[in-house]
Amino acid sequence: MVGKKSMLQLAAVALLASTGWASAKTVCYVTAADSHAYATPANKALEARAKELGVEILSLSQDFDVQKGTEQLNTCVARKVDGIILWPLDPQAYIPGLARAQQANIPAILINSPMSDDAKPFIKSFTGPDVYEEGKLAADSLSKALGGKGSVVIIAGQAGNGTTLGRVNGFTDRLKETNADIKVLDTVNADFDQQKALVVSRDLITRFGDQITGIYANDDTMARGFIDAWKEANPSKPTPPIVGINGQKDAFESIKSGEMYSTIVQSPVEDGRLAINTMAEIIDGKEVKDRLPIPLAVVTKDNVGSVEPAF
Amino acid sequence: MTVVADCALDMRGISKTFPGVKALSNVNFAVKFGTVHAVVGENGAGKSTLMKVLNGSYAPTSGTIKVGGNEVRMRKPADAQALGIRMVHQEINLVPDLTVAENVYLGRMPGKWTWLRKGEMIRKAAAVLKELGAAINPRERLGNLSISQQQLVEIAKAYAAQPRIIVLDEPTSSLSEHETAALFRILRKMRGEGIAIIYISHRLKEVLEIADEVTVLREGSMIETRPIEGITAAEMIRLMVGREVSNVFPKSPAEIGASVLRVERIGDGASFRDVSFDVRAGEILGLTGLVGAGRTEVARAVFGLSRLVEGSVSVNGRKVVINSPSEAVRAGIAYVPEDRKGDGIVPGMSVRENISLPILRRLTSFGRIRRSADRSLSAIYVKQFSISPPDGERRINLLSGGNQQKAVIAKWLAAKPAVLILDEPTRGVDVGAKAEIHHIIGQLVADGMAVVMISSELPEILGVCDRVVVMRDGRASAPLTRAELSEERIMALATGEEAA
Amino acid sequence: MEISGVNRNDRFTRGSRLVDMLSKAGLVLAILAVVLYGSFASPAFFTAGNLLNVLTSMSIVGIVVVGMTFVLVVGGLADLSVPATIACGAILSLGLQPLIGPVPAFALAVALAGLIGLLNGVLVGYVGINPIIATLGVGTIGLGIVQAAVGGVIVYGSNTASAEFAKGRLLGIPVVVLIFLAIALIGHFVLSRSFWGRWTLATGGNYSAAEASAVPVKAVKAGAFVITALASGISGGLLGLTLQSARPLIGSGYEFSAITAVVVGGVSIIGGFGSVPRAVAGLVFVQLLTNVMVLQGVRTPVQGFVLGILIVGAVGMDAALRKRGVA
Amino acid sequence: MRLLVLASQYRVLIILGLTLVVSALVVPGYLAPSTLGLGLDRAATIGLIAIGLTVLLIAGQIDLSGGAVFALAGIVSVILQREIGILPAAVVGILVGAVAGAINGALVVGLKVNSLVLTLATMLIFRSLAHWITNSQPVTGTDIMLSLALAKTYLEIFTIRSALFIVLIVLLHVWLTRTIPGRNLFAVGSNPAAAKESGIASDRIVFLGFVFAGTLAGVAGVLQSLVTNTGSPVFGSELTVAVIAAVVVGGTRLEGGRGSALGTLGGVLTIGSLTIAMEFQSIPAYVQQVVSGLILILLVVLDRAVTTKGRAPGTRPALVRDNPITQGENV
Repeated sequence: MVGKKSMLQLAAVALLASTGWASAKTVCYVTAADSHAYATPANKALEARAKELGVEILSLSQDFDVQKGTEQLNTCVARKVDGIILWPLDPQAYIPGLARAQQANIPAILINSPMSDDAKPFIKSFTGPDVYEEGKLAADSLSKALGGKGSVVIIAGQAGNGTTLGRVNGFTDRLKETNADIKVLDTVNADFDQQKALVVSRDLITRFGDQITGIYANDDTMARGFIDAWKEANPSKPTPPIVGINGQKDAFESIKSGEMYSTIVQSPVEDGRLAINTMAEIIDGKEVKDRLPIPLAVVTKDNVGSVEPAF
Repeated sequence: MTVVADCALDMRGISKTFPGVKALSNVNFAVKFGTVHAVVGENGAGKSTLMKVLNGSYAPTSGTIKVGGNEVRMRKPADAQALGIRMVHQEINLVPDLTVAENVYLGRMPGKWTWLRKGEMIRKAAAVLKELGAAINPRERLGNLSISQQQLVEIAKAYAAQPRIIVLDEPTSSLSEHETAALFRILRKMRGEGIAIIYISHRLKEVLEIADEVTVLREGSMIETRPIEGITAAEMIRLMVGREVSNVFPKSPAEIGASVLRVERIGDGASFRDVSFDVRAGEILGLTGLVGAGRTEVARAVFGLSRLVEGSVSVNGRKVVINSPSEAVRAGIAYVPEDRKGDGIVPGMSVRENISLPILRRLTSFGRIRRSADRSLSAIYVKQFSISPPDGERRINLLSGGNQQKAVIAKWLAAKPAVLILDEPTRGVDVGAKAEIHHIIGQLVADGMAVVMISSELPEILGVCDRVVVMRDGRASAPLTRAELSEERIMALATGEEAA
Repeated sequence: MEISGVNRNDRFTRGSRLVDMLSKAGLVLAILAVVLYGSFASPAFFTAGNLLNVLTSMSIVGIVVVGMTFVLVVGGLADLSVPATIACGAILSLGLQPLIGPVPAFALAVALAGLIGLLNGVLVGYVGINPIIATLGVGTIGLGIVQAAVGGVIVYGSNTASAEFAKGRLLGIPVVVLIFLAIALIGHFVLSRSFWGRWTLATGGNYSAAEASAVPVKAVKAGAFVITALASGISGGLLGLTLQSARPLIGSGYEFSAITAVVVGGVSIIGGFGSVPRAVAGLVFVQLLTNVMVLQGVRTPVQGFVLGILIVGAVGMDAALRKRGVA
Repeated sequence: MRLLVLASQYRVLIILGLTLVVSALVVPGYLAPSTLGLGLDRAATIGLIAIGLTVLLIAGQIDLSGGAVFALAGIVSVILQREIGILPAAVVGILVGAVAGAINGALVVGLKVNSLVLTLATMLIFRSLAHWITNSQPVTGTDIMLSLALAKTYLEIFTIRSALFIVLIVLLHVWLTRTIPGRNLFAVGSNPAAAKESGIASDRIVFLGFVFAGTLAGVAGVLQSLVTNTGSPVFGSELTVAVIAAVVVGGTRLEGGRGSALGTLGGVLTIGSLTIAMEFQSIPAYVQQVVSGLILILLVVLDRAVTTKGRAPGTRPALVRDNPITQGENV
């Protein structure tokens, strides 16, 4: 029977994976997803570094489902692991789970995305790019491109998603902060999907036409969608300044060709390594800072030759 | 005049109008307690509509209904049931996933508040089934029973409700002669208990046997109500159709040729085995027996709708292996199924589309259906079979049962088969259409086709067939020739009183 | 139960023809209404550019809609494995480019998507499993395998010629639109004029009767799922080529968009009735309405809300008309 | 063949047992009460919604909107905490679930439309509402201590959530097998025309079935929001598929008329324990998907291979029939 066979294979795989379980320190890593352009290299980097450090990783994938993640925290606590690295997808929902970890004396840190201030008491540190900070950097960059004056559209990720919230709020807050004369024409969700971005961009271009003087996309994939839509509508006209985030290879190409103004590079490899390094220090009893950023680099035509793309 | 006290049901001046159509006009219909009252009429005469008015499915446009002497208004079936009116439908209408006992007490399960008293229910159901002489385990899942057993459960369900009026709509259509006799015993018993029984049937012989009174409907009007004494089948037919129908079963004077279909020792590993027969060009071979004897199963297996595990089939002397209906069609076998609504017609399609379905590939060039060929094909058969209304573009479910059946037969003739298997071709078809269908079959054999006709109706078998094979418990008898044929002989073979 | 009275039949016919006419006219009217409203509400709406945009945007899902129509008509409820087949088409048609060249890569991607459809078809048509469960299960497995195969990363295109072709225009009309129109035409021809289409309608209309009429019902039922998978594979391949990148979850949501369009077009979910033009009309209506809402600046959640109400309205009206025609 | 029949009959039990045995062999300490309790808690959310869906599937209907109702109920229960207090807010949240179910039920019964399409539409509507009222931002509750208290385990195994699930599913079992409305539910799903003819109020049963399913999705959503102290419009987006899988693995059929509470319990526990076991071994999510997809397909194929009897070949499943409750009239 197929089922039985696959179960046995599963068992064999699992058996191999669990050898040496008792001796080594185990860290529970609740990641955003197993299969994702950014998360996958981050996961791989984290696991590779853990191997070097001699730390066992128990990797749980939320598959972008917050509810699953909150329950996976319980699994970590039940496994009595030595530390938890959490990739939060929601600013709040994990707090009770983190509190339970604390009760069980399991140190926890956040990777990649921040949570609300209420979570502070329950985590040792937050490592990684600050998505809110990225929003701010994007605002500065676009503001610079526009000379502090213009009207822009925001192409946002999934509604309600933590990264989306951070990147959008960081952007709009920063514009207010700096009193820039930049109007946000509209914010639309394109779910970090190039095709959806293409479709919403067509509509945005039809709707606002020449009013659009700048574009902020929550990631480079969606920026690409806008560029394609623009080229369809105005084959001869150059694109207005577009700012993306992530620092993908094709974004670098677009910056070189002038289709995009800038992107913000955050390296998934750095992200993953920093998190496990920090956790290793905590397990060794060392104190760590409560905020450990990975470097964010704004890439424009000026420095595109000297920076490595993230992925 | 009837005395009010023993008048179970008195419907007066009942009319039922649907937008633009008068389905019933001014019908008077009265039934006495302790009698069996037959209702006969052609399809479309208004029997079903009248019964739907009686069981609360339709509200009459005008007229009054008295049950047990009191005037009543019924808005839904539950109202009729509360008055002690129960229907037994022609088609089995039970819940396959519940037990027999639960079906018997469906909608009326014994219990306090919502708690089900299961033990009590099973006990009571067992008692009712025993009283009806049905050897059925009340704990059995209904879906596991045979069709005729399910029919008995349906009757048990109506009986267990202790009705004052019970309506049976073609109750014998899936029962064998033997089981019909058992049903009549039950009906007589109920009649003895004072229940008013309304008995709807196309089978006039049964009506003559069981009914005390008979009401004839035609075209939405009540024609006559008479005591059964002194009325003959011929007279009933005349009242139903408004004319004399001569020669109900025309005999076929066809020339019988070489053997076309021959099956040898076939079996499907479950419902029949070791069945052999052959049918020759220009011949009608009858296949009869009690329901559940395996007749339909043999036909379906020969046609490739189910698998044969043993034996061989040959057409025109050549052995064929048939695993699907399309292979059967290629081999020259066609099959008109028993359940016209379920297996015969595609309701959403036009008559034309239904007719061309089996031979669509032959009307196709480069994948495209040739419209003219499609049209002319249906036009030919609509005309030849005088399908009414003569419009090939009409959706087939809008035709009467008889015309639907003609279209289903036409569908197969288009395939030009060597042998045509007809499974209960005249069931549920009114008298006039029945004669037409027999006429068509007669023409076919006259043109040299071989026909296998499955029927439970002995007069039909006796009237139409050249030879008859009787099945019992999945085994087939040797064919009886016309000279050997008699109703008694067939029954003896079918019930096992005479070894095959 | 039998229909009583020949006269009543006339009423039946009239009813059902009326229903068909009304529901067709309803669709056309609805589309006209949206166009009229859009033209008044937004100057940008009734421009060649915008309408071409709408057409381009709906082409990718439109190809899936053509396939999904077959699934609904054959009585197969819905194919929920579309995200897996789209991902298969997109990822393979890009990922295999360096190995075997763009055209064979595209063909192989579509063929493999068709294989997923074949698995669906065998489970639904031959084994007799409920389509919801079968396509859900096969879709989950398929998507899991696709993710495992590419390790979750984005696959980029490496052949600019194919990208240019997919993004290009022919006689001023985008190539994807032309491909969509071609597939819709082929789908329409197959469903309404060919023997396969007649078989599909018959199988959906009455499975047993079709079977007893020598229609190869199992193959026809399975075929609808293969057709949908092939369509989704093509759709995914085009998506990959136009975007020049593909990730495993590229196709999520397309199954519901396709079902929505088909249902709004008045194709019966119980099978046996429907046509490709109807489904495409449903798609046009949904897309135009969405476009108008976007141009009006209606927020995404509100758009979803309106779309939901629209589906309820469409199926409710369909059921009501049908009921009146039959009861 | 006989072995196959037997295997099919007890397939839920076998697959659950197999999962537990293999897991126990592979995962050290898997059979410890705390681990099992964890599995049970993980299963509870799916399980609560599955209880409602079991009832609906038996009645021949389906509800795809459960995940959206789950989110909406949770959001309402969190938003209202500041206004009216935690407990009343929770009650209102559950009521929202019930109302959502009532809307589904009223539309299916009233418009006489297929529940698959209808609940697809209401799924869109409820999800949009959730985004609308929260402006797509997650909302936070007032008392985080309550969340911690709710997640406490009792007797080393039960959390409030999992205990509630077990109690409800046992009650459901009793209701389905021992009460008249329970049996009538099967009748409505198995042969709606016969049920109607027998005076069973099919419309009311179907309507109440939807209300019941909505209420349970509401209960699950409110509990989730209390446990996480958060209401989010994206909660539960993956739930519906998992719930359908659990119920079907438990032997309930989409065709209506067949199913059992204990089967659903088995299905939910299988999915729960499998998830925990695979997570304990860091099996990637997509491999987990493949495994659960295979189990789903395998079990239904087994079911199909053995029990083709009893239902005529080609009989259309309940979902394919027009609206079951309108069956039996005319044509």
